[in-house]
Amino acid sequence: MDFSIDTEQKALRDAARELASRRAPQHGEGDVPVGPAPHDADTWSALAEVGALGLPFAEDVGGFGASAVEVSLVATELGKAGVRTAYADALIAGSLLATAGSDLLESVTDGSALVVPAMAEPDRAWSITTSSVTAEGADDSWKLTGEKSPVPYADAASHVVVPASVEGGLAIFLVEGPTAAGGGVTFDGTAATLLIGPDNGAAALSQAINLGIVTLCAEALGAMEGASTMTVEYLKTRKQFGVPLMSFQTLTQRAADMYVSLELARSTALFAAMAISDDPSDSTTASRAKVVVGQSGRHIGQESIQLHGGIGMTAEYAVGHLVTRLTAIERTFGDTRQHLASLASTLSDHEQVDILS
Amino acid sequence: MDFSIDTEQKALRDAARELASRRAPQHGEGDVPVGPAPHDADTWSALAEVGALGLPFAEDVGGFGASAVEVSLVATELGKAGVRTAYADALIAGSLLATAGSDLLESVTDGSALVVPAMAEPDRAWSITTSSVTAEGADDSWKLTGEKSPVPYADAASHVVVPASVEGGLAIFLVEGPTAAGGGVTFDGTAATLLIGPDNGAAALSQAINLGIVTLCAEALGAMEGASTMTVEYLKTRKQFGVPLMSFQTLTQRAADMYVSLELARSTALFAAMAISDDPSDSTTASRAKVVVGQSGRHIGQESIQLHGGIGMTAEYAVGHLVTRLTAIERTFGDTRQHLASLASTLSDHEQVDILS
Amino acid sequence: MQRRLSQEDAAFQQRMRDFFTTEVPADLRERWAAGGEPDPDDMRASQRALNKADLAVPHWPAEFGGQDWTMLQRHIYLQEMQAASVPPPLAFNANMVGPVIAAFGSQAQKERFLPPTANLDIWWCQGFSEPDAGSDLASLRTTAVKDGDEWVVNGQKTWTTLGQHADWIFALVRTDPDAPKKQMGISFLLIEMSSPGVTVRPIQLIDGGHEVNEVFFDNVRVPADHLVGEVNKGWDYAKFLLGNERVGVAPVGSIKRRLADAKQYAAAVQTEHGTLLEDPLLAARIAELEAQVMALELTVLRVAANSREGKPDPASSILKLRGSQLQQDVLELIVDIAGPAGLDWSTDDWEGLAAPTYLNFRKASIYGGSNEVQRQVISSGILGLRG
Amino acid sequence: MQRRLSQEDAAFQQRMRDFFTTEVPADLRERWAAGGEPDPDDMRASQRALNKADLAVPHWPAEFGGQDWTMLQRHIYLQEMQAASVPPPLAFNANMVGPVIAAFGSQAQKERFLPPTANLDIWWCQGFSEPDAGSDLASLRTTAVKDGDEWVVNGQKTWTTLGQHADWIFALVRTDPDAPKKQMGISFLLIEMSSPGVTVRPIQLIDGGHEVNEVFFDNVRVPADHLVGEVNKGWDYAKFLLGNERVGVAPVGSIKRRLADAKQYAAAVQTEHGTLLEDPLLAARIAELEAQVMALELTVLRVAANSREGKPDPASSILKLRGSQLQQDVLELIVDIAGPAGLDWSTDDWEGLAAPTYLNFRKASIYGGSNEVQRQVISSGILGLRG
Repeated sequence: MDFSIDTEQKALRDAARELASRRAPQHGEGDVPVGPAPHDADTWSALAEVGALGLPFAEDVGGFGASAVEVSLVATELGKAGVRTAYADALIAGSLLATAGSDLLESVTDGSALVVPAMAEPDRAWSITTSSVTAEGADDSWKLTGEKSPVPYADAASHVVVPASVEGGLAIFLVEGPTAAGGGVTFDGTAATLLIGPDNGAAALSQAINLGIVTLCAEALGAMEGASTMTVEYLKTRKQFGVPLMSFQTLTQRAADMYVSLELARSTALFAAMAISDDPSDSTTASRAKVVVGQSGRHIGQESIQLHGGIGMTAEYAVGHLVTRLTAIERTFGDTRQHLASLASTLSDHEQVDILS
Repeated sequence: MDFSIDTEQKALRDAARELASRRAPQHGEGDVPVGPAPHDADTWSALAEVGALGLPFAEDVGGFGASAVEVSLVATELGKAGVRTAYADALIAGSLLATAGSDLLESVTDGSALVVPAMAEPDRAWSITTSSVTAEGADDSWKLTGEKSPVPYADAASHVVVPASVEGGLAIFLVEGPTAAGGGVTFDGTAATLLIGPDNGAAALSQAINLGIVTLCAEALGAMEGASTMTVEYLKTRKQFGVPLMSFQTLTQRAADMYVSLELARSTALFAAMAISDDPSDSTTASRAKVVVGQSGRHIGQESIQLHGGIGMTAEYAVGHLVTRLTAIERTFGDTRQHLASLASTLSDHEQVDILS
Repeated sequence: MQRRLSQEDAAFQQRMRDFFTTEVPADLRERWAAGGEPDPDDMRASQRALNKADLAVPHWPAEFGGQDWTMLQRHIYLQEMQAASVPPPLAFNANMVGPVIAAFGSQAQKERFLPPTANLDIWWCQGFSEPDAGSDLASLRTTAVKDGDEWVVNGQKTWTTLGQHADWIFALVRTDPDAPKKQMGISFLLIEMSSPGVTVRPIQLIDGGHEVNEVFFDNVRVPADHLVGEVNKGWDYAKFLLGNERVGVAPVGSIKRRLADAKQYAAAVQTEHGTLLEDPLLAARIAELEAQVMALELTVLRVAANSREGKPDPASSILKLRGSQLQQDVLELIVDIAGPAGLDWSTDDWEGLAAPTYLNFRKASIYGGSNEVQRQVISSGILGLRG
Repeated sequence: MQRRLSQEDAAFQQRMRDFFTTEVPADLRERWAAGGEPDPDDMRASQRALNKADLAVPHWPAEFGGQDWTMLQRHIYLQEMQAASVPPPLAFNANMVGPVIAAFGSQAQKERFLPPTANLDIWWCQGFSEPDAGSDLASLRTTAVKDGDEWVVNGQKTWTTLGQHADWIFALVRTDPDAPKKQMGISFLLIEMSSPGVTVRPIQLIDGGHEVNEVFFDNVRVPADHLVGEVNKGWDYAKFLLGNERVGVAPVGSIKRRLADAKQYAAAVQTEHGTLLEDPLLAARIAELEAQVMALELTVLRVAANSREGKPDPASSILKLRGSQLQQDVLELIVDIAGPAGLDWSTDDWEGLAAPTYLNFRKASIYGGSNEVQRQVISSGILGLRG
């Protein structure tokens, strides 16, 4: 067990930090974009240039042979600077393409193709084991029917990767040039390529989601660190009733609790990255990380705004945007409740959580 | 909707307060009893004398024709002074005797008989709809087999009231002169009198438990009030680092949160007493009260000790005993989790919680 | 103690329910229920409908539209109004400036301002907070200097809610810069927003909306008779106003409405085992919130019954504190129910509104006296813990 | 970054596991696992077994039994010890007075005291807190006045854990009442409990146990060479000691052991639908605690790896704060699992011990630097928030 990072990882982190500070949104006076961010082609190219998009995939399938740990370092820097991208989404798609041995992965890693997964479905809770979208066909000729929505970044995507129900279970398909509308993608006998059949579809999707979760947890870690740092700074500099806010013990004690949440989340997010690098199918660790980071994100997000007061609510100040992102991350790829329920169903599998094995 | 109390109720409350202060445990230097309290015959007689034991039962069955509201006023005073008795237990037994029209109720209300319910069972979670104790027989001749444990106050009881499984459901039995051992009562073909048959057993038990819950909630309210008052007093008088503890904002802000918990619990406990007086079968309100009081009790209990520091842990100081009692009440007649689960299963029955109907 | 409503109160409840569900147009109520940024026209239409039936300002003096209701009746009125999703009377009018003018204004001010205030013919906004003051209201720096029979106002206010729709602003201004304590030397001034020198700049919030504003005063001239009460006594009137504000502040009916919505939403989301409403963890959380909201509503009723006329009970801080927490909890629950569907803000269905609304209502524990201030009021004012 | 243990560390882990589960008697470990008041004989036997294998004081200097372990290895050692329910070395000896004597004591003191301290031939207790001081240690009033080559001690200490079993006490005493600051003029004195004038009064706690005591000093004469380090420098040694104490303070292994017990208990309780371990709400709470304890354990490892030799990392406050919270949460969970069976304290099975143990461990957030003090250390020492 070793939390330290090596020289190469440090260089990657510094490059990501530099990229993130360059691409960070500017919040001055006047209206700025709020909420989910659209795809930004320049940021994406920059990510491709530093090699971020192929990190976790083996070199023989078109990746760069690094790991989820490296992905985490990049994602944390993006999160801290508030740079919102399709990074986690593209890595999920990439993981499925890698499993399928698809040639398209090279275009993903060099940034020339934007491939995202289409997973959520209208009026259905998050699920990675079932889908109401169905596929019919055989060999090279498949057709999809049903709706995925919302599909983040679908409007900018060159392809979408689609889990769909087939006889025998869940299979993974690729659709080129999806027609995005109303935030989602509707399939109406739409031609699709089979990437992974039902024998391995659910398992491959689960692995891909684990990578996505680890990426999001790392991004959330960055956002939490950014929000915490801003909050501490604000308490130091802002005066009220003639004294700095840090004279109020009720605020400083709560800042201490935020710090504890942050450090626990940091250990967990880093560990999850290591665990997934070691065993990509370790959904249990991914779920635990999603729970710890989810709870920390709610705590730190809410307290960051509260300790700032009104200014934390405004779009011209960065902290609210970080909290907006934390709010979205918590509901992406299953929320705390869902991951708790999944962990709760496997309590008898182990006597204790063993992190040292 | 009216929360005010009338002259008669005020007189009853004052009598209970006087009784409670007279019977309150003394904590000086040296060892004192801790944990669950044994039956105290003198306190029990005093309760019988002020008429507390027959309050909620109709006059025609041997009660005093008051209501659960009056019971609550008494229980709150007992709770505040830390006087622990079989009050809630005896009222549950009394309620079942009243439903059965048993002559024994008069001896319960005048204090000459101590009748308690035997409900918990070894290695089984709290349940009022099933029992592993079985009854066989007919008419006047019934025999019980199985174990109830723990049965609080069984060692001092003249009779126990026993829910047991019979063909067709749950029936309620009376056993005279129970042999208590190891904190419970074992039945081995033990002769019993049928009080209520399976047609009405579960419903009658549920009503009786509602009365018990309302009584406990009121007692908990008293204990929370006692603990809160002591904590505020301690913050005012105790000095540390050369200043009174109330100079520390982190402590006073938490005292404010305790006060909020207390006042919400107060409204809820009082309302539950009114609701049960109005409709004894209103298990939904009883469960909601158990949840609110259970959460407040954990919060106020834990904070009372924390804000006192070490002294709050000692047996010579009253606050720890109040917290001990709150800890026990939370696990009596179903804990917060169980009542939440039961409320969760009936969410579709109503659009909103309507307290003004 | 009595759980049930008296016959009289039950009839009152029925009358309110009938009025709100039949006399206030359904389309207007539906738009309000859907959430999002409030439509000023709907708010005017609603308040005028209420005012026409003498239901806009029932707590005002009788001669200006008030009703002689008990506290319980006021609660029933609010509860039924919120249950029917009727936009409530504008708080700045009905609960803030109106009662101040009624209590401290001159007869001329009352006659001039109260009727249009009740009818929302004047839309008021509040000019209390300033950029560097926050919860420390008394540190305000906006000045008013007497020049003949006018006051000349200079300075800046902020967090002025719905100021972009306002006709008038009631503002705290410093009229005596040399007063020995910062709470002294403050006056309560009524200023027409169309006066030369008044500029409004909307502040964008993280949900994208613009409900708050900065208001700048640059040599704004205000007739002397627009000062309410006595000069330099404005702090007393502000305290009176803030006390009144808090009484109406626990939005129990609206929380209950949202919680009922949440159940309906959850019942419509399919899971692998049924619907979200049947999910044990989610259902337990809803059940817990229902119990907690019930506790709050009961406390509103119990405390309201004990509060003395005119003097708001300090326990109203409980209601503000707990009300804002529960409101935030319910809105967070709705984001959780929306799940991935809430990631798209571009739709105007409930899923699309869930996250922005949740974020917007983080204000509930900040504005109108932050929760930290409320705890301070409780610990010092009620518990006597004075450090 | 690397998730797996190196081969060397994996071998170390196996060696520890083997030792603890085979060399420490099983009956002793079973009694410890059952909880309740600790048996001093078992604690002596355990520490002597460890010391024989050089495993009692691995963080001491090598000449007195220390081992040259990495922080990770220390964690593995503690983790395996707690997992096997081995009574740990007495903290007062191993983590408190031992390191102080090793760092600041004279050569004679080291030779005299360290070997019996490592072997628990001397049982130490701590004389820091006083009745009117609480967390404000520096306000202590127990005095030591020099009389020839002896110190004469008068005063009172309190919260002296396991003092009734102790042979010696290490105490902070005021040796210069005229020092300009209250932290100055304090010395660190070793006092034999059998000295004339020492009285121990056990304090009963709400669980019925007597693990803490008051200790009274009435003209107790202490040889001058029992003063550690320099006179009037005791506060520095106390700070060193408290820093060391906190490093070992997150009882992760013991929390995990209890949580594993809790699962076993829950699996044995029947419900209407199976067992409590299958109850969705209870199971989710256990899953949540497992995730949170994992986060704490990972943080212990990460922070320990960063801490510099001798200088305890200030982040150890995280571990104390969160460790005590989780310990309390797990014990509360066990009371909930016991349910009505926990209402009877007279049995010595787990149900009977559940509530008293829960109540007893409310101390965890009070003693050894309360959680409020830990937050203060974090906000001021780490975050730089100095009011």
